[in-house]
Amino acid sequence: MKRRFEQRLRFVWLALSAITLAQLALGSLGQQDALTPNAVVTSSAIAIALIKVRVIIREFMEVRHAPVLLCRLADLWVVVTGVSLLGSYFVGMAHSAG
Amino acid sequence: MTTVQVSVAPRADGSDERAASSEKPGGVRFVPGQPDMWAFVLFEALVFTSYFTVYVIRRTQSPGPFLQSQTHLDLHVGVFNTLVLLASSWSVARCVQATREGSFRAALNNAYLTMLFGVVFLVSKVREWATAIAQGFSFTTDEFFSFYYFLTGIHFLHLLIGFVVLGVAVSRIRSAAGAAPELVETCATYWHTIDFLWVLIFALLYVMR
Amino acid sequence: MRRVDGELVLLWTLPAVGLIWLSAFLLFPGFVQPMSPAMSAEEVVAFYRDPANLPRIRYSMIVFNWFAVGLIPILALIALQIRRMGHRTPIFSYAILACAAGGPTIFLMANLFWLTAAFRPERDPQQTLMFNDLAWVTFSSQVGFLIAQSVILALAIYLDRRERPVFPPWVAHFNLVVALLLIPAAFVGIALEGPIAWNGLLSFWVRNIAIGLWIVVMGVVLGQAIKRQQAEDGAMTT
Amino acid sequence: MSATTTGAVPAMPSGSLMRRIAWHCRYDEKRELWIGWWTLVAFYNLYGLLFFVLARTQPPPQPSLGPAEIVQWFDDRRSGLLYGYAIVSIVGGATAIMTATLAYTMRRMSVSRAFAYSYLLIYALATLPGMLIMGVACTVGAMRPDRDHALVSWLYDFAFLSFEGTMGVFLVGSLIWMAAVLLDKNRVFPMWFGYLNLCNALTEVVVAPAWIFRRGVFAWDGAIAWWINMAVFVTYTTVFLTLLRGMIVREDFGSGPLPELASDRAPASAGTLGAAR
Repeated sequence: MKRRFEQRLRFVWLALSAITLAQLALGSLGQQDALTPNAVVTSSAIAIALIKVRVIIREFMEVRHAPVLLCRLADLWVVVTGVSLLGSYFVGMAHSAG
Repeated sequence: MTTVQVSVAPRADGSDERAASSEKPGGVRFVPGQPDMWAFVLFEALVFTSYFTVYVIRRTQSPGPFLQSQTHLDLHVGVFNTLVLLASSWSVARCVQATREGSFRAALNNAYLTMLFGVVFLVSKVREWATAIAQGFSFTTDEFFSFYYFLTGIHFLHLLIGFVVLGVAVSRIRSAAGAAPELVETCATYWHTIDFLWVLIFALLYVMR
Repeated sequence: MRRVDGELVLLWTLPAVGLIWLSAFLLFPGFVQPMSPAMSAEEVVAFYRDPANLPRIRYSMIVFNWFAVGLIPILALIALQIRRMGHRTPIFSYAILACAAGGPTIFLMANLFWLTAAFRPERDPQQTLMFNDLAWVTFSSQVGFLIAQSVILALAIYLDRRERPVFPPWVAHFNLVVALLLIPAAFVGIALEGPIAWNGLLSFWVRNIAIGLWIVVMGVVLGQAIKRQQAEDGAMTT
Repeated sequence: MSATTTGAVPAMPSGSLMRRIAWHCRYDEKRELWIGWWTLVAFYNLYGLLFFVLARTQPPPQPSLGPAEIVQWFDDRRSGLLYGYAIVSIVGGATAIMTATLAYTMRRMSVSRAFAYSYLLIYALATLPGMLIMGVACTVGAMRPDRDHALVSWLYDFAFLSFEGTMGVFLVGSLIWMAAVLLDKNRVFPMWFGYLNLCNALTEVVVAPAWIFRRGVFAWDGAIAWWINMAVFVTYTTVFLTLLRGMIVREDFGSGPLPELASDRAPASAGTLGAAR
């Protein structure tokens, strides 16, 4: 049992680090037009970050074993943050373009 | 220094069941650490959400200057910082696990390892700031850099508090062998919060466009 | 020497400090014939530049600077008397201590503005006028802590459950009256002339006489209370 | 505290509100605490009313105004400023009894008295930057419409910077309360309130850029330095007022752990509650 938990933690850590390295690629994507806003890069950056955050909360912080209320609250925060960031990005971009 | 006391309030889930659950993850549901710390985490996370939202809104109002300034940040440093903090989260999670199993040697080692990663992060952050300042980018240079120093700075402050928190965990592990791991879990919860907030800061400052 | 004897020593500083305050008050040319807020910038500057006034302004304010905090020991003694009252919590004595530093700090700020105005009388008249305004407004309008300490003391006396109260009830009534008399002074900003103006009947004369009276009366009743405490302590030890 | 001589306590009347209040004033063991609590509630409401409605200095105006606009700002709200801050200076001293009540909560904890004393002193001092300096500066700014524009704009800066920018007292005060709550074994306040104090302390750090920026989100009227901070502060204040009320209800004037709230809401006679312990 102990071993299984250890393995799981290690797997989570490796996965998170791998995603981070993928973000490095994402950030370097199309470096030549780094000066133009890019909705794809932005939304994937935010989405990947939120997925990582959720994994940290569920695995490292062990919310997956927590009472349902805490799971829901944590997920609610992730959703609120996602909606708020992506929402203000797209509304703001549409506003400044229009 | 005396250790901070563990909440003595009887808990609905019961610590006995939790001791059993450490052998069998996926069994009984329990709140890791004090529920009080979770209240803090959720509240503080909401405050950060509001900072992030203000940042994104300001960004979209003048995307050009923000992107221009963003090119002066080194993405590799950001990635490195993230990897270090993820590693620290991993080690603090193992520290909690070791405390539950009663292997205090391993718990202490993992706690010290976490501190080490924390120090690596601090040093790398200070170096990044020093480099930016040397290049002439200060808190007042432009709006992007104001946000950059503000977000990294307030996160840095949380990390400094994190060292106090880890110190509390270490003194608890050292002093009370066999005691309920609640306080160590509480401290770990705080530390993971620093980690996941950084993951968002990293995406917003270094990656988004 | 018993503890209470030391308290009596502190109490006897009051007449000395009071005398010093009175003489400094009379020495300051702006108090004897209180300066009018209706004075123009030029008149205010002339007041500070007048070779007959300038030394008196400076020396009186220096003396105030030395002794502005002289009331704090008295408030500390009042806090100790409140501690003796029949209350369930130390809230009222805490509150008096919280007030203790506030009043003198405000007076010190006013003092600072007066001394700054007098430091360079050749300053631009508008600037001297502003420092003079700041000094007078701080001095006159900031009565909050004085009101609070009277009201808190009155409440503490009313809620004293001892069979033989520490202070007689009339002290509480008196404190409430003093608090009422201080209220109009808070409004000095709204008029440059009349009773509310900072040289007016309500804001200057009533306010300052009320404060002076409070100091005298409280000094006397405090002395009596400490005497009674001495007797009670003596009765307990024998 | 000396022995009390209440004698027999008549039962609480169930009649009109005034009669019940009168009963509480005469016989309630906790009347000092209730006076403190009601002062807190009344003061915060009045404070909001004075600053937001009468003086209209909150939400704060822009720090980027020019001298002529600042003079205009004073012209627009002259009597509001003069009357508003006059009332502030009358009731300002009420903070003493509020702070004393909050300091008493620390006195009731199992921690050293040093916490209560530090809190008392810090918040006694906090009144000056918290509102009194601003009151003086705004009164002086408003009392002479013909004052030199440059000096009026100095008064404006002095008023708002002293109000928004003096953070240390609130920062350290919150941290002291936090430490007291976390170390307390008497369960006067829940642990999470200790952590909430840390949130409040951190927002005091976030205000600091108000000294540097004249426009944008970090200026004294900015989204981060003012609005988010205000939201946190209002939450914090509402929370501690609620918790303080619960603490007073639970208070038994002992020195051990504070009893939990009785689940059946029987109106325990205050007189017997103290005697039973």
